[in-house]
Amino acid sequence: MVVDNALAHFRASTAAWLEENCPEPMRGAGWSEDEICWGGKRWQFTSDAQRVWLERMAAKGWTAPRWPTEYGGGGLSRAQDKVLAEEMARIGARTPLERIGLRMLGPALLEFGSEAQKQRYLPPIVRGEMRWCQGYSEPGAGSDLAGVQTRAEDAGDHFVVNGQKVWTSYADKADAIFALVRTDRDAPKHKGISFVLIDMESEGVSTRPIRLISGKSPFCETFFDDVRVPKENLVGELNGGWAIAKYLLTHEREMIGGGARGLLGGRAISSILGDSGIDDPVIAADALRTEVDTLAFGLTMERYKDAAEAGQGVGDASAMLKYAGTELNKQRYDLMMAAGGSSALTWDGEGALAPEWLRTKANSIEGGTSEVMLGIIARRILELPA
Amino acid sequence: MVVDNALAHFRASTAAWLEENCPEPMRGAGWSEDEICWGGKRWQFTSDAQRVWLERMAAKGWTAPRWPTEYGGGGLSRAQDKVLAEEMARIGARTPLERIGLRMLGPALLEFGSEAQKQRYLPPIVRGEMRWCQGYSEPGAGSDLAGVQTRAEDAGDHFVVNGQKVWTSYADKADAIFALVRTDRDAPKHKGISFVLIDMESEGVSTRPIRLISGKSPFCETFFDDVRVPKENLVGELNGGWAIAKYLLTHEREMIGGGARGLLGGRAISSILGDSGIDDPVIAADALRTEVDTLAFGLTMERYKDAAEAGQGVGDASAMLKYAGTELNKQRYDLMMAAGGSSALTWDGEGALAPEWLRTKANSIEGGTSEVMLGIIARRILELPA
Amino acid sequence: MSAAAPASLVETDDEALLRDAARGFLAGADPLARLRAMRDEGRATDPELWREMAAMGWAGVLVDEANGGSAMGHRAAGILAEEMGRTLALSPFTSSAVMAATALAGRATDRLSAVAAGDLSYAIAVDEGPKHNLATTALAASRVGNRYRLDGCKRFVADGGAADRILVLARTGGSPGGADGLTVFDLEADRAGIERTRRDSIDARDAADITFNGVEATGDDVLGDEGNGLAAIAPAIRAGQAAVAAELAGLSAGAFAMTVDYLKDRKQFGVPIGSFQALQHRAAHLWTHMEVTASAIAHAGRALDDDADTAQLAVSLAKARAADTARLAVAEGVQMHGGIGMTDAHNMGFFVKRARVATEWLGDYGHHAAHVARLRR
Amino acid sequence: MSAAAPASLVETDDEALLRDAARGFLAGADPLARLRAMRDEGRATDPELWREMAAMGWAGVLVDEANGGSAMGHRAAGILAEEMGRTLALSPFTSSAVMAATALAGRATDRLSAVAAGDLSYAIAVDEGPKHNLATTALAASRVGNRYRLDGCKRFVADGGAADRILVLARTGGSPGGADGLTVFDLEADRAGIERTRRDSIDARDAADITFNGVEATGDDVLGDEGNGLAAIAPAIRAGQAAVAAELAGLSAGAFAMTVDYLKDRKQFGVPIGSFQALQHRAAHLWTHMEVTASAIAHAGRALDDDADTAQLAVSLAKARAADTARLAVAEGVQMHGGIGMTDAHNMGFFVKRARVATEWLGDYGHHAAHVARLRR
Repeated sequence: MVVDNALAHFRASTAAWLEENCPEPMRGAGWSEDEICWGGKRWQFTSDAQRVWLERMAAKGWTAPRWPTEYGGGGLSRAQDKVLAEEMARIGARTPLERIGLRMLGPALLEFGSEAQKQRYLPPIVRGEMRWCQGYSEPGAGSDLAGVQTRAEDAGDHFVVNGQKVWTSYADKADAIFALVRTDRDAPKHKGISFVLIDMESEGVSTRPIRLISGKSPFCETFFDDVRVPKENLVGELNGGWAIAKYLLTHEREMIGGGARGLLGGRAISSILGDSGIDDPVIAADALRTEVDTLAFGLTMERYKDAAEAGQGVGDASAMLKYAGTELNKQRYDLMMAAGGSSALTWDGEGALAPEWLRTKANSIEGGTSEVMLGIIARRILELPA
Repeated sequence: MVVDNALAHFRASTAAWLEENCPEPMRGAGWSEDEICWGGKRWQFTSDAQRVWLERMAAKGWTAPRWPTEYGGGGLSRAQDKVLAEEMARIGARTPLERIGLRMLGPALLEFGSEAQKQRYLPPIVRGEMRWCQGYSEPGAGSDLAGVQTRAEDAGDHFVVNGQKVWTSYADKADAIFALVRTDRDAPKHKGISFVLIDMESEGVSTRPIRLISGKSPFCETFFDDVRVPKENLVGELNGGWAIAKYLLTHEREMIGGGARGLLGGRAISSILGDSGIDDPVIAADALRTEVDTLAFGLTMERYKDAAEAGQGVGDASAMLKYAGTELNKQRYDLMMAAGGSSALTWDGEGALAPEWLRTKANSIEGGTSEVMLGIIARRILELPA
Repeated sequence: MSAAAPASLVETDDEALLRDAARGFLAGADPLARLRAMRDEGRATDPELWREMAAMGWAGVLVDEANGGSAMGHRAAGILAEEMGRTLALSPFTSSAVMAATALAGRATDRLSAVAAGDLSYAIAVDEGPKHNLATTALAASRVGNRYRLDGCKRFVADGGAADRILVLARTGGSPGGADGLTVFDLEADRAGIERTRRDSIDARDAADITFNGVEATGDDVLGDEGNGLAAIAPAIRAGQAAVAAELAGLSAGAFAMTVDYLKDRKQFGVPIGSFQALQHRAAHLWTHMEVTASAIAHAGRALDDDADTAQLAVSLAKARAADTARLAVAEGVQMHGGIGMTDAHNMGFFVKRARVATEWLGDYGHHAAHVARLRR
Repeated sequence: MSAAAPASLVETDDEALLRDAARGFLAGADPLARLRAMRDEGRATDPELWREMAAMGWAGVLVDEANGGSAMGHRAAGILAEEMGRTLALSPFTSSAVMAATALAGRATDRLSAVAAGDLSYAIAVDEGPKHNLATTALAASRVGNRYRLDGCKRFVADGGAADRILVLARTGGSPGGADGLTVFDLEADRAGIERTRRDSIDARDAADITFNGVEATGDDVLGDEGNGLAAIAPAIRAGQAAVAAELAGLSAGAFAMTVDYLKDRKQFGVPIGSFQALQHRAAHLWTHMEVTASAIAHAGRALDDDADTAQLAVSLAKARAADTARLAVAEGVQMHGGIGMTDAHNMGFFVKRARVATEWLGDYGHHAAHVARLRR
């Protein structure tokens, strides 16, 4: 084994820093979604430890380890980033800050944004001072993302935006939204779209939460009624928004696929079922199948991660990960509901799986439906004719 | 219960006639495919009893019970036909004559043929003197039956036929073929097709058996090389053959669906597996599922038969029966192969299921693929848009 | 009857009339809107709707004419259950008009006529664990002199929160796991010692845990023979299973109808999504699934009407198939509707949730598939 | 090694080179044409092809360098098996180069170097019933003085008709069903009392029933320890299972490649059938299935190379997934080819048949899925 001295040194210093700086309450497993730090202007820290942990990590740029230091990032190499993740995992350190700005908008700005935009937006994201949401889908558009109807009209130094977005996660809590808007109604539909940043406090922006069949949800409808958006908030070229959208869609698919894997982690299905003393040959066989498929999918996520670390892009195969992961997650929850019997049929109480189960039904719809994913695989990977 | 005196009388006289006339060897279960009487000029009766049974039934027209007596049929009502079938089943009397002429060409001629054609062709079919085969599919056409390339050119009092058919069952044993041929190359493809009868002994007709992955098969390729076909052999209108083809396709689907049911009869899957002492949770669950699906499909055949007896046509729903029956048959044989383990992996020997198993793979292709059936259901029954 | 040729599986004219009448009434009543309103108000029953159904004679469909019913039989009951399933109409039909009416039939009691009139509602309290299983009954009915004392708990009893009376399966002998030593008691729901806890069921319907704390009973409360409770309750359970199967088949048809309408109306990339071949094939597959299940439903009704004692195979076949079909119908229903089908504002979610609850009620797919295999062997 | 971070699941440069070399050689050898010719001539082995493979070092892929092998490990063996599966190349690779080489490794014998050179071929005779199961071994090796006498029958032994030697699992103690009391013998195939009957296997390969009629053996013939035969044979079985899994994954890829080519070329209704959305989605689903299985295959090789003793979970996972994927790949392969895929003249049938045989060999889907669940608990 070749030992990389510089990396070994980085590991040691990182471990020491984490040991010293990660507050005790910010360590260990078993934290709930409520305790995630999402940041933003209106963020109320759930504890002092949460605030301190964010401040310390942000100061080192480690909320965005691989971003350049000039924008507040950590400036780490891929190998160093992996070491940081490993050392954090070793002591069970929580992620100091989630997610959509860091994982979605940030990379897009680094790739497509102007220097001014990077300087203005990236540092507050790193520090958790600005929370973002994503405005892609529209009512009636469904899988046809390029069918954007929200329009931005040129009004000299600004655009005037009118229209409606749906499925904007946490729009009611975000400080700003990055959105696809139509800037040319005469062009072919992919070519008349632009990517703009909109302050959620602008006059004319309103939101309404969407209740799902699983109960409350982070999703909102977002309305734009004569909203003024300065032209400097245009990212990339005018009418060139589709390229940015596609870039981000690939990111999103990987996140959802990865999310499915997270849900799949932990105990073996067979042991969960084993506890319930089920004597049903069909559930038993479904459990075997789900166990096999879960392990194989986990290895597939690992293999693609290995490939990414070896510098091979995931590319269109993210559609496969999204499809396989979300369908598997539905399969898994269907099984657990069957195994739970009437214990699983209530909204609350011990073993109330129902809300999570119902929520999984959306996994194969959000971020591109399974049908869209299969189409991407068929045409772009298998190169079947249109 | 309303008692129909005339029908009761018919039942009694039928039972008595059958008792007297059905030779003992022609009764009872467990006869193999080799013993089916297919008739035709070159038919070699496998026994005297087989010959006698055919002659006696044909003399009463009961090889084609519902055909008019003027064409040699039995002239029975639907109710009488059912009584005959029940009384034959009661003593285990075999079908005296199979099948393709009786079930396919005959009904088509009754519906579409000229008076002369009916008089010429129906009586020999009833008497088992003429064996028919069906020439629809062509190499390269697949599911696109209307893409017929075999052409019949007008040469005054006759057509000259050139081309090739595939999947012609027993073409090497048949006396004649009913075939789709293209008679107008300029018309839209469904409108340039005619339905003709061709003597297999005509000069220029040759056949070649097709070997399947399951081994020998009744299927042949049939070649036409400048074959003269008298114009009187045209059934229906010139270029009007597609209507006849569609009529027969519906018939064929029901036959194949029904055939699948036949295969499904007999012992319960669970008891077959029970004997083999399998201890495999997946095979056990598959067996339960197959058992449930098999019984439900059998009831569906019964329900559609009841509907037909109540005078409701099956129509496009034959596509559903064909799809469900053939997919189920594949499922059932896959299961039996898994249960059989290495005992089922040889061509011969005890428990050699393999040839039948491989043969089922064609069930969902022949007579219209499952994909074609699903398309028929979607567009004609569910009326989904094209 | 069973020696005669079996009845046709095609609907008779009378049955078709009954179906039309039921469908017409339910179209007017708009049960989905009522269900949503009730759910939003936290109510789990709809006595008014049930009163109207009873006025149409639905509560007496299985009751003999002497007791005020129409004795139309199980195929007819299945048709009503199917139509209610199609619209998610909520009522104590299965618990009272099917199960209790079956259990009480032929017994000297005036309760049967009250059930037939819709004036008396029942819940059938059998299961104590998360999966349906009669033999594991542990709720004890101990003999104290010539009286009984009931102690134990029944879980997730359908219609258990609002029922006037409860048929409860208790153990007077034998031990849990055994089929012997069971006894059925017919008790008013407010008898001292009975405590009912509403469960917040995902389908927004009435389900309750029912605890028996030293509940006193006498021989007059026993339905059938002491120690042979399975014989007293089994016909009711069987009839209930057939009705729930029919409900699930109807539910599938209702969800499918919404889905096919959506496929025809909804445009994407400029064309109706129902023109996409992949969706067409899946819709056709689902329709095939429903058609095959419909045969099993008709057969279960026929078998119960013909000879209820030998109908378990037919009933289990129907319940297994119906559960399987409903699973597919609601899964495709949500997926084909896309995001809109996931919103609470859309009705598909009600179908998803009811399908899950009804699948568990009185035995799920595996339970009944295993029964089918056992009975066929 | 197991304390270190696990190796990457992505192919190394060396592995990619090996795969390219194997694929290039096999493309030239055209194993499918050879298989068809052999089948038509009634031959079940292809010694010439195996000689060429051995010349390329494939027979020694798992053998240490001291014995003339390259010791490239199980991932490399899996790559070779996968490429052979893709082209249905027929050889005693799995029986000899994988299973026998693993069983003989580290033992004082010159047979290992003969295996590595491809000069000596083995069959592994374990199963006596129709399904894979080591514990039910009944073939008796009775002690007669200081010798053994073998009586019994092994069924459907892969490569059993032509093998030079046989590793046979026999019972020297305990009773059928028990894992104890088993002993492995390493015998020349023509020893007196051994009778081999060729089975007419659907995949046209060498399979034989092998009967032992009073076959005499001595302690020198025992591989490993008497009574502890499972320990001697298990590593070989495990390695064989991984190789067959890799073969099945390759077979799936081979069938899929033919199918995708056909979807692109074949026109119906005037357009390529690969433009039909329903077929596109099914092809994409199948590709997804293959990709997920590919990860399990790579992991099994890694696990065997890392710590073979703890690799059973990884191996069973690979064999289960590979069997499942192959089932789907050949079913879709036939169906999507339509009638032509059903003809013997087309190659798809060879894939269908081999998939079935390889699925049974050393344990089918349910066998391995149950193992996975047991080992995870």
